[in-house]
Amino acid sequence: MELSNLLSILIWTPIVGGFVILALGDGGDAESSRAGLMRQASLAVSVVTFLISILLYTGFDTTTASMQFVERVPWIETLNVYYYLGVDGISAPLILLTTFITPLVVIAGWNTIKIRPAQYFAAFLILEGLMVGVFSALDGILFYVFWEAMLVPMFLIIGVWGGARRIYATVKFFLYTFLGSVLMLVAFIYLYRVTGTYDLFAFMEAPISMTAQKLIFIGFLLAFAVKVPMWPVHTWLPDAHVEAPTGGSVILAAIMLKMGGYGFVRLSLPIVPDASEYFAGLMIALSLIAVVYIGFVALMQKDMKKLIAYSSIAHMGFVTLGFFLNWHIGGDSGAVLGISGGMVQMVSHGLISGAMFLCVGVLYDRMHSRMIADYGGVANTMPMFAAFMVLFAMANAGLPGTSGFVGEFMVIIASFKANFWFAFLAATTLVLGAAYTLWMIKRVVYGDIANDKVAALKDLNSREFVVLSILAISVLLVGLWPAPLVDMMNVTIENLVSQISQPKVG
Amino acid sequence: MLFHSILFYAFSLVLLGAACGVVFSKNPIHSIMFLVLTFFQAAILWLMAEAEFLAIVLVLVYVGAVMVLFLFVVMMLEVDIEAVKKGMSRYTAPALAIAALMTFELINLIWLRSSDEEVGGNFQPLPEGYDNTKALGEVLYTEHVYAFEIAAVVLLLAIVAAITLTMRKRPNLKVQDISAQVAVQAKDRVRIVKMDAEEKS
Amino acid sequence: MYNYYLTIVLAPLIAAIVTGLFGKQVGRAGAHGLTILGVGLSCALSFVVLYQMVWGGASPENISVYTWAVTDGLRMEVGFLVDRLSALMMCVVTFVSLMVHIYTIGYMHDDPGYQRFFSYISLFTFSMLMLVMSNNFLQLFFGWEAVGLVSYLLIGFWYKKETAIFANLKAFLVNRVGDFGFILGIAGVVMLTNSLDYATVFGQADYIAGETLEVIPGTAWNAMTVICILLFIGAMGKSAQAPLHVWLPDSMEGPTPISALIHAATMVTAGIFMVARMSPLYELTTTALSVVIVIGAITAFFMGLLGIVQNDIKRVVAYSTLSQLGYMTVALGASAYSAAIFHLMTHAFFKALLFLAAGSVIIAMHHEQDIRKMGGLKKYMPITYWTALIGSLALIGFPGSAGFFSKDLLIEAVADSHWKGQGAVYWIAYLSVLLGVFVTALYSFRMFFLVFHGEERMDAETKSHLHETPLVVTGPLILLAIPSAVIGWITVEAILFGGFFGDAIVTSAARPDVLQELGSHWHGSLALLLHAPMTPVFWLAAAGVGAAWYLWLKRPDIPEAMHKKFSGLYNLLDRKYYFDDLWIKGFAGGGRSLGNLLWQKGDQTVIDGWLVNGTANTVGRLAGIVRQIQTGYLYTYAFAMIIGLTALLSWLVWFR
Amino acid sequence: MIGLQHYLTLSAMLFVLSIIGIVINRRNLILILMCIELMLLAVNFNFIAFSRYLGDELGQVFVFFILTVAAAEAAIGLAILVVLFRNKRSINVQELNEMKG
Repeated sequence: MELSNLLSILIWTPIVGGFVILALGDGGDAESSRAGLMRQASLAVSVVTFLISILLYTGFDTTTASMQFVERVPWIETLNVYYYLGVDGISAPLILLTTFITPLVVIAGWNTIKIRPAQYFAAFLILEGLMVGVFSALDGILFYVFWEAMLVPMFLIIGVWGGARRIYATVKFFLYTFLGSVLMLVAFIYLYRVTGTYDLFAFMEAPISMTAQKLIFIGFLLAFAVKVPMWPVHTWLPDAHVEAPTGGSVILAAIMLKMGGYGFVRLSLPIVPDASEYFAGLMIALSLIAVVYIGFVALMQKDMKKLIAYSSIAHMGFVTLGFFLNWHIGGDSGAVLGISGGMVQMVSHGLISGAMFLCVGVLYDRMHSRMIADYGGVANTMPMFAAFMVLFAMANAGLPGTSGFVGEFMVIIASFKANFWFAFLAATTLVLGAAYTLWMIKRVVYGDIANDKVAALKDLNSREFVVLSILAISVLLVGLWPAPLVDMMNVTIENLVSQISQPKVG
Repeated sequence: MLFHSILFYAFSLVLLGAACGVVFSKNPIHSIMFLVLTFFQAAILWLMAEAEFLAIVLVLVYVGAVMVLFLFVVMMLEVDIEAVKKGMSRYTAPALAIAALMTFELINLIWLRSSDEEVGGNFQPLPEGYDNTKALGEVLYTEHVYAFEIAAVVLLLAIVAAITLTMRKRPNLKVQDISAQVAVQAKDRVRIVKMDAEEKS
Repeated sequence: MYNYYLTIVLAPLIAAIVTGLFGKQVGRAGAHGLTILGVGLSCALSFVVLYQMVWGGASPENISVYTWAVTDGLRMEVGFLVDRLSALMMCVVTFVSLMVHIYTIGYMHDDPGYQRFFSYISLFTFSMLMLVMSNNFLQLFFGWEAVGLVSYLLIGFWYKKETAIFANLKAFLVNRVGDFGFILGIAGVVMLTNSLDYATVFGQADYIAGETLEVIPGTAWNAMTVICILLFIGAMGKSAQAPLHVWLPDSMEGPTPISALIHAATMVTAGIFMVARMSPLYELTTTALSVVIVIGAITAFFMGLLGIVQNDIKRVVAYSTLSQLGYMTVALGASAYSAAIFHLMTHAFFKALLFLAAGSVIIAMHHEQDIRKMGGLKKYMPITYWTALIGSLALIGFPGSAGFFSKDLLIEAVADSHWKGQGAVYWIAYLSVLLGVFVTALYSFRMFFLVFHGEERMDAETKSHLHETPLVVTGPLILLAIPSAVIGWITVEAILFGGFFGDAIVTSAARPDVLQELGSHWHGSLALLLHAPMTPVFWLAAAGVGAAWYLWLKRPDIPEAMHKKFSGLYNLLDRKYYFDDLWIKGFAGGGRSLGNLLWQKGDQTVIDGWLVNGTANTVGRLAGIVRQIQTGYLYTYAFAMIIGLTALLSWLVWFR
Repeated sequence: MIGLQHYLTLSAMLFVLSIIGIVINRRNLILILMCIELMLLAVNFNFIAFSRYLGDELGQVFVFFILTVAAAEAAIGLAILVVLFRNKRSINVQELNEMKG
């Protein structure tokens, strides 16, 4: 099959669809048939995008580490900027995750968005295209453009459809992420001065002096650490999540956080391997702080969304931990395990945190409260929901058989190879993760009916049921048989590890 | 040539005086009148510089159209002249100082800093049979035709913008809403009301 | 055989999924019909497999079912290792599970969550089978956590009950503490062998034992010791060894059938099974074995003591479970793995029996669980009475019962196990198990007498309804009573001395094999039986029963007086040595305060308050100063521009 | 002999005068618009003078465009002024400080 333009199609289908929907609008009335039509159109666009992305999976060659589905045309010739796309084993799973989550988000927002639904869905579609763009861009400027453009729809989603303190949250979100990414641009420009191109592969091959590497690493670090988010630049996340509408939270947790992790493997590690080695200890320390410190912080949250947001930070700590173990493992194997563990953790966290936020959204739609104290005994009135919630909570706590376990397991094993105490601290998540998640479950789902509002709750409607069951099936599938996912990444990651093990100081 | 110089100085003085009048007169109507005078003087000076076409355009466009517009607006707005007359701004002193400095510097630049042999910067006589209007037309419609067209568009935009800005929506105006007419559906047209059958009275 | 194994595992799973997802459609009868069919099929096939293994001459099989994932040269697979050890475990698990399924029909008769309950216990059977049949660490961990999950769900089955949902959270978290060690142990294994497969790992056992780990920088620790202790921490969680035992008594908040199935017969023995399975590793590290034996001894004796002061019928049995698990652990520590597994098996039968009997009593008493409000039930519930008697006798090791053979030989094995350099450890272990016998007898019969004999202390209302429970309840009791009585007789020789487990259990050649030593003076079951009255074990047990009879039937005033006199001791026991307080107030409370501190001070004050909003505020304050310039008047801006222009001009004129 | 420098001087004086007009004017907005016209006139003077001096018509073409744009600007500026007056009943510069942050 000729699939040479697949990535472009994946990027531009949702963006164009989004703009068309934006232009048509809903006539300002969420109940009108026009708005309904826009909903259906959005769903259609996102589902079509997902179906197209399946071609990406079927056409993907797992035996090669080189880029696939490459597209390369000049864009700004005077600056040697190319419209250069391609995927490998690192980006393909994340693209699939993106296209998979977006339709679910669209369905989840079906009736719950009362104001300007067309704009809401359009924002998500545009966001989807931009995110796919980030994951497939192989040119520094193209990457940067997608990276920054992504902020705009997200900013609007939180700022327009968010909660009471949305303005504070959006400004915090925007400033935090923007602060980081402009330094990334500086790093790109430096690399352009060195190589004369913005081609990421040229960046990877260019010899760079140690000082420059360190500075570039710090530039990248700020951009990605904010996105991941790593301790101590994580405080925007709980605020953004709390104020974002459900769909926004899902996309934010499921995909946008992955940008940071993706940036580390795609840019930091291969472009500045020596600086990465130099900073690996720091990165591991920050990751472990994220796991332990944030685990304790999550324990005490009174707001469900905040709790899940903090748990996301802790889980993303595993990702960065896995990525930077390479230089602390003495033996011949383990580095690949750590990085694949981090990657699997990203995909799995995308599914689980998305599902958790959707669950909270289901409750929020009914009771308009995110406070744990307002709930209790939800299982009595919403048994089906309770079953899903417990399943996802277990996945969040990393129960084997769910996707949450796979990445954690691989990272813990890899970190034991590096140092006993790394593994020790990382494994505390077994206890902490279970503690904060299940304590919330205990207070929200279990128990006797807490108040009249809970007593009046209705169980899932079919729309919510479909969304949650799709996620549940995928969580279990990845947990019980991660081989397809792992195989997809293996060769690429092995190649990456051999690449970053060569010093390139010049 | 002396006569030429005398004329230049005379018209220049009138021009500057008129400009002062624009700036310092208390009544906006007077200001506009002074401005008209300024433009006339400018047109004359341009004629002396043998830019006839632009001089005519200046008079036609500015004095004929723009100034009338100004006058029209001032009169339409019925500005309270008395209130407007109150004193000078507190920036007057520093503004004058800065203005003096600037004038000094500019004149300094124009007269002292230019290279010596070009002092005086005399205009060369124009070739025989030179037609300013024709020459201008030749470049305007060939080399600069795009810019010319764009200028036309700018003017069009200005018309549209000015009308849109100043047009008042009047309530109770009966106009058709075409989009609403197109978007209407059958069920919006006819409302079927269920009601019990009434007995014949 | 492969299809057999798959069927054994999948039948309960499918039954669980169908009843769980389509509970409404299949109805009550469908729910128990399906699950019993599934578990029954597993059970039958398990016996076939055991038969094939023991008599059919089938050799142990190591089969990979599918590859979970491969990365970095590490194969992660799902597969089965079926040898005599796992076959035996499969039979025990499926048989007890089947009994419990049947029993549940009666016990949960009126419960609205009927289908859900059957789904859960079937799922449990599946998880447990995955655990025991696993051929690698990954699947072991999967089963390990899956049984924990089901246990969590089942303890909190009555989710409206505040105590139940507290207990299930506690159980899961305490288990997670154990799993924390367990996963580190697995990671250690992978680090040294780069494999998760049992066979490969055991093949490299000597290599692991020769390696060292730098746990604390600058010190070299034997890798095998570290790994085995870490793995054992997992076992401590699952098998409720002190100090991770706190969850087990609380888990009695769940319905009684699962107390019998999960928290007595099967899941809690997972730790024992695991250590036995890992015998090739444990044998190479006497340090780890010493840890195992000491933990086991502490649990066996001290947890037994707690049983004496409990008044909840199920909690008494729960503490006895703790104590018996301690016994098994001691046997493991003494390298007498077969004895541990043997005791595990007999214990599974009689402890399930005791729990189900307790459940039967609870049904009859209309869910009253306080033994102080019972008494004299003998005449109302003869079948329950007799089966409970068999269970209790087996528990205390009455000669001839299943418990007798397993416990007696277990103690003998411990007595023979004092290898070089283990002096103190040995004496702690031996004394604990010996004294434990007395304690066991004391609390078992205290409960037995208080429930079935003596005056009838229940209220009139309950009394009027007292009658024997239906056949679905008593049937399993009888079916379990039979093995509780006789299984020891039949199997003791084969399992302990016949080299039954073959290669599944390995003992080190470096030390004398205690069981072999025991076997050298083995003269058959009958001889052991006749020899019984000559051992201290018998007399200690008898003394325990006698004391129980005297204290609680003859002179109930003495215990009362003792409560008052030794109130300090009584409090210590009543508060379970303050372990609960340690966990709940100490760790859980400490964790919460730490969380609050980090959140309020760390996140909100330092990071958000000082760094993030602090920066914003500084910028804001500066801007506040600068904004004074912004008057909003047009001419101000114009003037500013002109000043700038003049400045530029001046620069051009004067400074160029 | 009148030459380039005379014209430039005149233009500079005109320019400065219009600046003074803008800055010291605290009265009405129309005057500011008029001063802007004066400024543009000053600029046009320069263009014309240079065009004549260099014998290149391009300068005059520019003047032509500047006149066009200035006309447009005047029209829109006045329209805005009218709207402003309608809304605030005043065009007094002193009362217009919406831009204050």
